[in-house]
Parts: sequence; C-alpha cells; structure tokens
Amino acid sequence: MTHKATQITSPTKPSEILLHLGPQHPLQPGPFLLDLKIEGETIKEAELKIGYIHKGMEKVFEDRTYIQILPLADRICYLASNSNNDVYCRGVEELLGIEPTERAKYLRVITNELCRIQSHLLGIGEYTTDVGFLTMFLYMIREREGVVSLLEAITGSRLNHNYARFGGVANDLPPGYKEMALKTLGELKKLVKSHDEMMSSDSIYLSRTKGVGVLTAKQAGELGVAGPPLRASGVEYDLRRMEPYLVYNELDFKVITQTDGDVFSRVKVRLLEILESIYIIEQCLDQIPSGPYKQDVMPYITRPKSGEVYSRIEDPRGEMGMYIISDGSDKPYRFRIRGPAFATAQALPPLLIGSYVADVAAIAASMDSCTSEVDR
Amino acid sequence: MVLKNLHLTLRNVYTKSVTRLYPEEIMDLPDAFRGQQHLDKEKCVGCGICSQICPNDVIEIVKSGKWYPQFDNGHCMFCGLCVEFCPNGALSMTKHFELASWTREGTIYSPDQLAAPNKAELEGRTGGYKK
Amino acid sequence: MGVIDIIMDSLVFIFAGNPFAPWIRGILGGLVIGGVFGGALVMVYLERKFLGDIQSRIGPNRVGGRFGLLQLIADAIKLFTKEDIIPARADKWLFIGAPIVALTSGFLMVAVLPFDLLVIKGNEYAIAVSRMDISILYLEAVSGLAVFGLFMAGWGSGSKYSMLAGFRNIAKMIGYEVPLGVSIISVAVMAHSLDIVEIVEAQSSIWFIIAQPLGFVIFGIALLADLGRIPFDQTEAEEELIAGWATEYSGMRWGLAFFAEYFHAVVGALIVSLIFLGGWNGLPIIGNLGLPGVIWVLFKTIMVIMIFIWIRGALPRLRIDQVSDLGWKVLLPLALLNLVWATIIGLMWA
Amino acid sequence: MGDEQAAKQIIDKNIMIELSNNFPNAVSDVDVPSPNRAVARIDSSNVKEIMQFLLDNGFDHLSCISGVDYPPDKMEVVYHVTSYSGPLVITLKASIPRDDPNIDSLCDIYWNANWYERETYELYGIIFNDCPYLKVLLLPEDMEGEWPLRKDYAGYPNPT
Repeated sequence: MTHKATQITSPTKPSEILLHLGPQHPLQPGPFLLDLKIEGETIKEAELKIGYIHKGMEKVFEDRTYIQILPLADRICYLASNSNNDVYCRGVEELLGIEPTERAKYLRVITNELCRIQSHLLGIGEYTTDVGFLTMFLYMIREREGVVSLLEAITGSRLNHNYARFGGVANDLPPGYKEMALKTLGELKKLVKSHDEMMSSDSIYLSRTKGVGVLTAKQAGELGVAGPPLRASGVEYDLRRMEPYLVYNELDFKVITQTDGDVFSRVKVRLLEILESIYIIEQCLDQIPSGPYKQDVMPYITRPKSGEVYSRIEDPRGEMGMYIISDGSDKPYRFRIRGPAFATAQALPPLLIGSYVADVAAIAASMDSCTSEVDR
Repeated sequence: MVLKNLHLTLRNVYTKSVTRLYPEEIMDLPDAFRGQQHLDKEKCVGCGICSQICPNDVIEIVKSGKWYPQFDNGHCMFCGLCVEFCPNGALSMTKHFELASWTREGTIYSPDQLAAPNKAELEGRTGGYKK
Repeated sequence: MGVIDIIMDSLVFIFAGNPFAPWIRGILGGLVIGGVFGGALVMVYLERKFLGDIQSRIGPNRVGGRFGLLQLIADAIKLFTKEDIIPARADKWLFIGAPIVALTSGFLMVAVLPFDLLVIKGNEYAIAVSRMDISILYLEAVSGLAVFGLFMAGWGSGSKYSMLAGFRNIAKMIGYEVPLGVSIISVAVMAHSLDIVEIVEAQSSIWFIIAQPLGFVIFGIALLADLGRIPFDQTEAEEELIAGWATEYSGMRWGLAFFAEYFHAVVGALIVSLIFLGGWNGLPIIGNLGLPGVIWVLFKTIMVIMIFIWIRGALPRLRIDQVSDLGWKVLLPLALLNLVWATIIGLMWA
Repeated sequence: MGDEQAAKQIIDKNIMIELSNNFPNAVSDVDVPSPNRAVARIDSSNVKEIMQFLLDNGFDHLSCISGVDYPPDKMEVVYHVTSYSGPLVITLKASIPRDDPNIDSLCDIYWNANWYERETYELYGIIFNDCPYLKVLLLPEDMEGEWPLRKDYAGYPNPT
C-alpha cells in the first residue's frame, strides 16, 4: 500500500474529473471533504480532508480538572459517549491507584454494551440509507429508541451519559430495571434477527454489498484499522477478550468474526455483535452483585501522582485509547485521544480506489466513521 | 429474492406507528432524568463548589439575600456534576426540559427562579402525559 | 408563419380520429390533464402516508386536520415563496427549460390515454383527447422525450453531480427503452392492434397480465427504471449525487421538476392499468358491477401507484452498472422470449 | 485460552529484553509496569530500526503517535505499538530538542503512521523526515506554523 494514490493530483486527461464530496454531503453526518478523481464512474485517486469541526479537545482537556473532563470526554463522539467516559475513568483510576467497586464494574459493562448496541444500530441504519434503503434506517432508529431509553433510565441522559466516575458510577440501577431491560432486549433480539433475514435474503442488497470494498486481513492490519472492519476480515482482535477489563473475563461471549472482509461482512459483524451484546447484558443482569456502586468519598478535586497511563477499550467502532500524562497537579499535563474512527477514516481512501462512485457511500458507511471523533 | 422484503414491510403497515406527536405528547422520563436544576434555599450554604466544578462556567454565585448560585442555562450541558458534588444536597435536577427562550437573558435563572416550584411538574409535563 | 402552422398541423394530427366535436375535445383535454395533475397530487400524498405506515411513522399530520390533507398546499406555498436561484455557471436556458420539457412530455402522453369507450347508436366514442390508430407507438415516442428534460437539467446546471446524473440517466434510458418497447409490442401483437382502445377491448375476456405474466414483469421493471423510482433511482441517489439532476434547482423550479416525476409516475400507472390490467373492463369474474369505466381505470391506477410506493419502501437501490446489466443481459432476452410467446398465443387466438 | 495468553505474555516480556539486547545504545529505561504495558526510552536517531525490529517480531499495529512538549528545551514523540495477537502495548518515547524538532518518519514501516505524523506536525511543529505527505491535517492551512498544542501557545490569531 503506497501513499501515492491517497494524494489527489489534478486531472491529466479530459475524461477525468475531480469530484468533491463535501464538506456538506449527505454521505455522512458531519462535515468532511472527500476528493475523488474519477474517470467515468471509476475512482482513480481519493483523498480525505478532515478538520472542519476540529475542537481542539486535547488542548481543552489540559485546561480542565480531572472531574471536569468527565462530561467533556463524552462529547468526543456522542455515539460512543459511554465508552469514552469509561476509558477515561479507567485511565485516571490507574493513575490514582484505585479500583472500581464490583457492582460498578458490572454497571459499566451493562452501559458499555447498551452503548455498543445503539451505536451499531445507528451505524447499520446510516449504512442502509447509503444503499438507498430508507425503510431499514427508520426501523433501526425505531429499535434504537428502546435501547437509548434503557440507557437513559440508568444514566439520566439519552446521548451524553456522563455515567462513569473514578472508582464507581453515578447512579444505581432504578427499581424494576431488570424486567424492563429483558423485555426490551428480548424484543430487540427478535427484530434484529428479522432484519438480518430481510437484508441477507434480498438479492438487490446482496449484489450491492457482496464483494464490494474488500479488505483482506493483511491489508486491514497494514491500514491499522480495528473493531468491526478488522473482525469482518477474520482477525479475532477484540480488546474485551485480548485485554479483559472490568469483568469481561467472568462473562461468556464470542468474538464475532466474518471471513470475507467486504461491506456485507462488516454489517453482518455489527448485527451479530448486537445479539452478542444482548447476551452479555443478560448475564450481567443475572450476576450483578449488591454493594456500593461508588466510592464513599469522592473529592471534587483529584490530584493523581505524576505518571502516565495508556488505557484502551473496545469502543463500538474499534480501539479507543487515551494517553494521559499527569504531573501531579489537578489537571492533566498531556491528554492524547487515539480514536478508532480516526484510524478507520485514514483507511478509507485506499479502500475506495478502483471502486465505483456509487459504492463510495456503501464503503464509507460500512466503515462507520464518526467525523466528530476524527476531528476531536 | 426481493419478495421477503415486500412481505415484511407490508406486515409493518399493520403495526402501530411509533411517532410521538411531540408538543402534545411527552415521552416517559425516568427518575434519573437530568433537566433543569432546582435549588433548595434552606440547604444551600453558598459554598461555591458547584461553580468551581462546572466545566462550562455556567454557575455564578450571586447575592440575593444570602449567597446563592445563579445558572446560565444557555451554555449548560446538563452533566449533573454540580448536583452530584453539592455537599448539602441543596441542588437537584428536575424533569423540566423545555428551556428555550427568545432572549439570552431568558436563559439565565436566578436563585429565586431556581427555588420556585418546578414548572414541568406544575403543568404535568413530566412524561406519560396524554392529551 | 411556419411555427404556427406546424403547431396547428400537429394539433390536427393529435385530434384526428376522435368523433367528438372540437370544443368537447378541448374540454376533455383540460379535464384529463387536470385529472392527471390531481392524480399526481394524490400520489404525493399517498406516498407520504403509505410510506409512513411502512416505516412506522405517521406522515403528514398537522396541516389540514389529523390526516394532513392540506400539507401539499402548504408545501406549494413554501416552494412558491422560496428564492429562485440560477447558478452562475449554469446554461440558463437549458436550466430553465429542463423541468418544462420533462413535464411537457408527460402532458403529451396523456393526450392518447383513453378512460372509457362509449358505444352510442353504433358509434364508438372513446373518452380520450385523441384516438389514434397508432397511439401506442406515439406513446413510446413521446415517453422518450422525458430523458431530454433530465439531460438538459444535468448538463445545464453546470454541476458535476448533475452531469453524472445526466450520464446515468442516458445510460439507463437506452438500456430500458428497448425492453419496454418490446414488451409493449408483445401486447400489441396479442391484441392485433396498435390502438390502446382496442388493446383494452381485447382484454374483455382475459387480461394481458394473465396472458403474458412475463411481459408484465418486464414492463413493470422497465417502467420503474424509466420513472427513476427505487430501486432504479440512481439519477438522484442522495448519498452519492446529492439530488442528482435536481441538485441545483430551488424553489418552484425544483417543485416543477419534482412534480414532473410524479406526473410521469401517474401516467405510467395509467398505462399499466390500461394495457395489462384490463382498463375499464372491471375485474375478472365479477365484471364491472355497472360502474362507469372511468372509475375502474382510476381504481386500478391507484392500486398500481400503491404498489410503486410499496416497492419504494421495501427495496434498496441498485448500482448503475448493475442496472445496465439487468436491462441488457436479463430483461432484453426475456422480452424477446415474451414476444415469441405473445406471437404464438396471438396467432392461436386469431 | 488462559494458558495461551500467559505464554504469549511471557513472549511479550521477552521482547523488551530482546529489544534492549539488540539496541544496547538506543534503548534505555525499560520498564514493565503491568502485564499489558511496557515503556522504554529510545534514541531519536534509531527510531526506524527499532520499529522495523518490532514489526518483524509481530508488533504489527501502530496504535498512536503523540507529541509531548516539555519546555524549555525538550519535546517527546511517543509511539504506542501493539500487535493484533497479543495485549502488550509498548510505549516508546523519543526525546528531541525543542529548537530543532525532527525525527524520522515511520510511513515506510507502518502505513497508518501518516495521519498521526501529520497531526503531530501541525500541532507541535515536529518535522518527520522523509514523510511522503507532511502537511496540515486538522487545522486550517493558514494556521500552519502556529503549533497550537505547545505549552507556550498563546492563541490565534490574536493572543488572548
């Protein structure tokens, strides 16, 4: 894989044109500019230009106390807000040398998995609109509402949950939560299976997705992607299994993989992961111990001893890492966010080369990137 | 083939639509919901921890009789940290979320407004409300 | 001099063969165009409501009572009051002309569509603006004009998205006019006539959908492709080409372009109900129940429109190269096969 | 699974010993704070050889490149390298002088280094030698040369 084809050059032949997708384009929510050099409908070169909503979060975080970063870490990407919050908390907990309570660990796993489900549902939904299947998008949104309501019932907010705390979580489960969750998730399981059947039996859908945007395991590793796009290529790389954090080593779950590495497999991985996450949540609801859900005392100013930590988590989109350097004060000295969507976005242009303009939407959406997190 | 799609989508015609007609119908809000803040003037000691912890500088401690917090909800992100770290439990979050205003001043809530009985509860707009 | 003569000549040509007095035909023409116009409005409303049902939504529900009956009027007012923008790099006359051409081709098609056949004192009176011996040929010729409108829009907008959509449109049209034409010819062969009125009359015993189901499927697919509805809406694929050929249009000009599409869809549904679903012949077995033929034609048209909407709700979009593949490699051979079948059956009937 | 993982971790530990044996002059301060993390300092002139060595030994995933500013005289480029088959994350820190920050590019070794290098370049002004495409990524083009994440950055365009 060379860097050459991912830099756009001006057209040399009269049959080539430059097509600018973006900065405002219905391909993805969020601004980005995808420059394509096309000949007919075939893509010769592609370059992704980002930074339209650069928020300078890394700089902002250097100017906030550790507690104040909590709600801001949510806003790196609203679809993975709970995971972002959790990975940040685990980083600071490691710096502080504390451990979350047992109940809090389970609660975090539950919210993380709910977060994964809703992110995958929206990811698949966006993808299906990009192949012109608006109905499926609305079904996914309908299903997602129930999951988001489950998250809201625990955390108090629908999108930016701000749930994890150093050594615990913000709220306990509300009464009657288990019955509510099992009912919603049971229905969701049925619906997801029906949608899976609907998509994989449709010959138009199959012809749009099978063999499109193929990423072999070797290429995927070379491009540095992680998460569902990598697992769709057959690499069993899941941090929940690889580096079991929280209570994942006590839970029974499969790492979902597919072998083809095309658009279809990437969506299939997400669909199956939804079912797997439901299974994890059911186990958690059964096993969750009673006890405190947060530390007895949580001072409003936290001063970890100086040091550094790199904590990472299996985000819905891949590997989310945070590298925090503390100098002993109440604010981090350096805060580095290694977003999964950044890595997938970088891998997008080489994947597009040689495919058709009509497949750009399908391939880009199947990578499930998030502009907010790419730009940070 | 495409027949399964046709069948399943047609079946969906007979299910109930999920759209909520928003201004008339409000969804069920859970107890943990984070809406507008409510201030209990009896409990507040004016320590200012809420204003220090706020990531967005929403809270200002002003003098109205005693020292109380004043909220500028125009840039509040309803993270709930002020409520959580209030040492006396004087702050709480209500289910009132319809906070739009025509002016910038309209989003600033003085201690008296925060301490007044909650508007959402008065109007019964806290979820599960059917016309 | 010359232009007016040509127009008059073509009018005479269009109105030839209809026994009604000219003023009746004039009124009829107005009524028919107005009716199809109204039909397009009904289709827009139905599409919103029925698609809403399919997608678990309500659809319009504010303007004009609970069912949003006046939503379209509100939309029209909105479109009229919006700013009309012509891009600086657009080819102005092509840009302005495109929606008009697209709509006009729809109007022209309506001219030969019959709605009923009255027999008074042994004379046949077709409820149509014009009754021609070769109306089906005329229909095919005129329907090909619509593509000019779309390509004018694609080229005249001066935008790459529109241009790509225009290219796609041409490719698609060339691929699908052929199976469309062949399946229409199969119908004509079976009915032993090129006149739509006689084609409908030929279905009094058996509908052509039953006599040649393959032809119906081919015609339906090719018609969907011609109309540019999902799964063949590559020319306005939102996620790739924004709105395709309509990207640069705004205000009422966009409204006109949008409306032209629905107008064409209604005309398409009318054609299906006439040449495959027996037109004014009522339903099989129960007959026409004494209702006027116009009612039956409208009923069948609405049913076909509902099927269009249903398909839109249920299927994803094909890619443009797959569309061409389907047209040339699958539909055309099948259409020819169907022609052979129609010829054999038609000879046996004769 | 458990045994395999334990075995893998032992191999992972060995990699740090091997690394310091292979590059005795370039690698220093090796530390393994937890089973899944390892930290070392490296010499900025040997980055490419060290990374090539790691890649050959199965560390095929470059997680992240970050810059850290230590005024007044030092900057650090921090590499997080891990593998698709094991949990160990190796953190390598290369110090470079603050008045002439440059270091070799890794684009030939890890394809995905490019964007991280561009980001570090625009935010810190660290030049990556031989990087095939070093220009601003996130910032607007007229902000090149501002290096906003340096500790002494005062604001743009008017210092606040």
